[in-house]
Amino acid sequence: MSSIKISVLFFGQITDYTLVNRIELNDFKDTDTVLHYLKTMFPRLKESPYQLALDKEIIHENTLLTSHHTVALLPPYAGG
Amino acid sequence: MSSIKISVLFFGQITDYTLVNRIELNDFKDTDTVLHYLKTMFPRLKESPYQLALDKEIIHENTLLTSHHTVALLPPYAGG
Amino acid sequence: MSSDHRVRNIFIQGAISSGFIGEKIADHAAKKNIGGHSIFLGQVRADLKEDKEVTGIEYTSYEEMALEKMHEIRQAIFAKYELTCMHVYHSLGLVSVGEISLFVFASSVHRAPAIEACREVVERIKKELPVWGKELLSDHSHVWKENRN
Amino acid sequence: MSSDHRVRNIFIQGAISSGFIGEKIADHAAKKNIGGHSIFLGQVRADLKEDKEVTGIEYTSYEEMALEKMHEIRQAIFAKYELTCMHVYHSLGLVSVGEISLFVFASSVHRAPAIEACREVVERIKKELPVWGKELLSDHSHVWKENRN
Repeated sequence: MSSIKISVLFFGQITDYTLVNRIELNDFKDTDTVLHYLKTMFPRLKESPYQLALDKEIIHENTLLTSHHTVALLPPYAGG
Repeated sequence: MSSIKISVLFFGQITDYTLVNRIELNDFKDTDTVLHYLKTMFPRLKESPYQLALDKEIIHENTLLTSHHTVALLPPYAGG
Repeated sequence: MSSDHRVRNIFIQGAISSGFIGEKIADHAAKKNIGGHSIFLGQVRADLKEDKEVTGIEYTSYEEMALEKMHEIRQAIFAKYELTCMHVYHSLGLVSVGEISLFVFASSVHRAPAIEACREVVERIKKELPVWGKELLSDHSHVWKENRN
Repeated sequence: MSSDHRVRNIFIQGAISSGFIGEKIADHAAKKNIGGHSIFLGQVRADLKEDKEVTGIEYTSYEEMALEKMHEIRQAIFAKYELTCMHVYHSLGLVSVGEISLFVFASSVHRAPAIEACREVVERIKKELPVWGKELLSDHSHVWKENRN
């Protein structure tokens, strides 16, 4: 079985503690597994409000990942 | 009894047939008398929509005149 | 300052230039409590009237009455909306097609008052100011502008 | 032309200058069927946050997603309102207090569609575009901007 390679993007206040805008991850089968890992790595994520986007579309449920997927953690928007 | 001298101002489409913007009148006691005279002088006034202002205030009823009053005939506004 | 009791002139001879509008916007950079500006611009259209094209509008007004009325509108708007400032300019004389004849500019801390006040002022100006527009046609005849609601 | 299917860039590095806004207004003089323009400008305020004054906002975005979303908003607005054209510009990077970070510009034959579309686009931009603002404070700390409804 070939490895699943995805990118994770961080924005806004989340970058205050991730300190990076982007990480690459291997072999995570779905978004819940990614989130579980991220919360271990960045405990402050547990108290942060955010939405999840998969390839620029907001998702509300656990979703299976394939290679080249991009997962983004989007804190509340503040444009304008 | 001293003479009552008033000014009458014309605006917009009304000036198409009055050809002047302003006339001075003597010895008209009230606005109805002025209008009656103007309609004789400018028959097209009878078919024109307008409001009457006395010293810059719109009036809806016959009003007594005193010297230095300014009567204005205001066709529908078209600013902007 | 902006909501004072002075009757201000709003009339500008001829068209309102985009440079003038840009300058008025720049003037507000020093007002550091403003969060939103709402601007309305009225532009002269090349409408067809009696099969002839409008080439420009010649604006006239009963100026004294218009300025008093505008002052009254201004006082009412400042009483109703929490504005930082508001500016109104209207052309007199000839404004050609494509040029701007009305410029309403409202500013507030948060966006809603500026947006609502700007819109209300535009509606009131069109309904309540004694201003007339002679639409000049391509064959040198004219018709008189009528405002839609 | 204006309602085409191309995804357009809306992002400008740094503040949106009043000169740029004036030029965009001037560009519309050639569109002789336009009767009204409605413009909204968002300006950076010197708010107090944790007793310190905001000196500027550093904007970031998930640009690709924001441009797709903006395209979707644009299509919806053109379907809903009879507009002649619409232009949107949003800053990225640093915008200092008193400078402009958002410029929405809608035009139509009669005034109502431009005014309503402009307002709706501003609301949708603030709610739906993935854009963030880091409010830089006078002591070099920062807080993150939160939009009011």
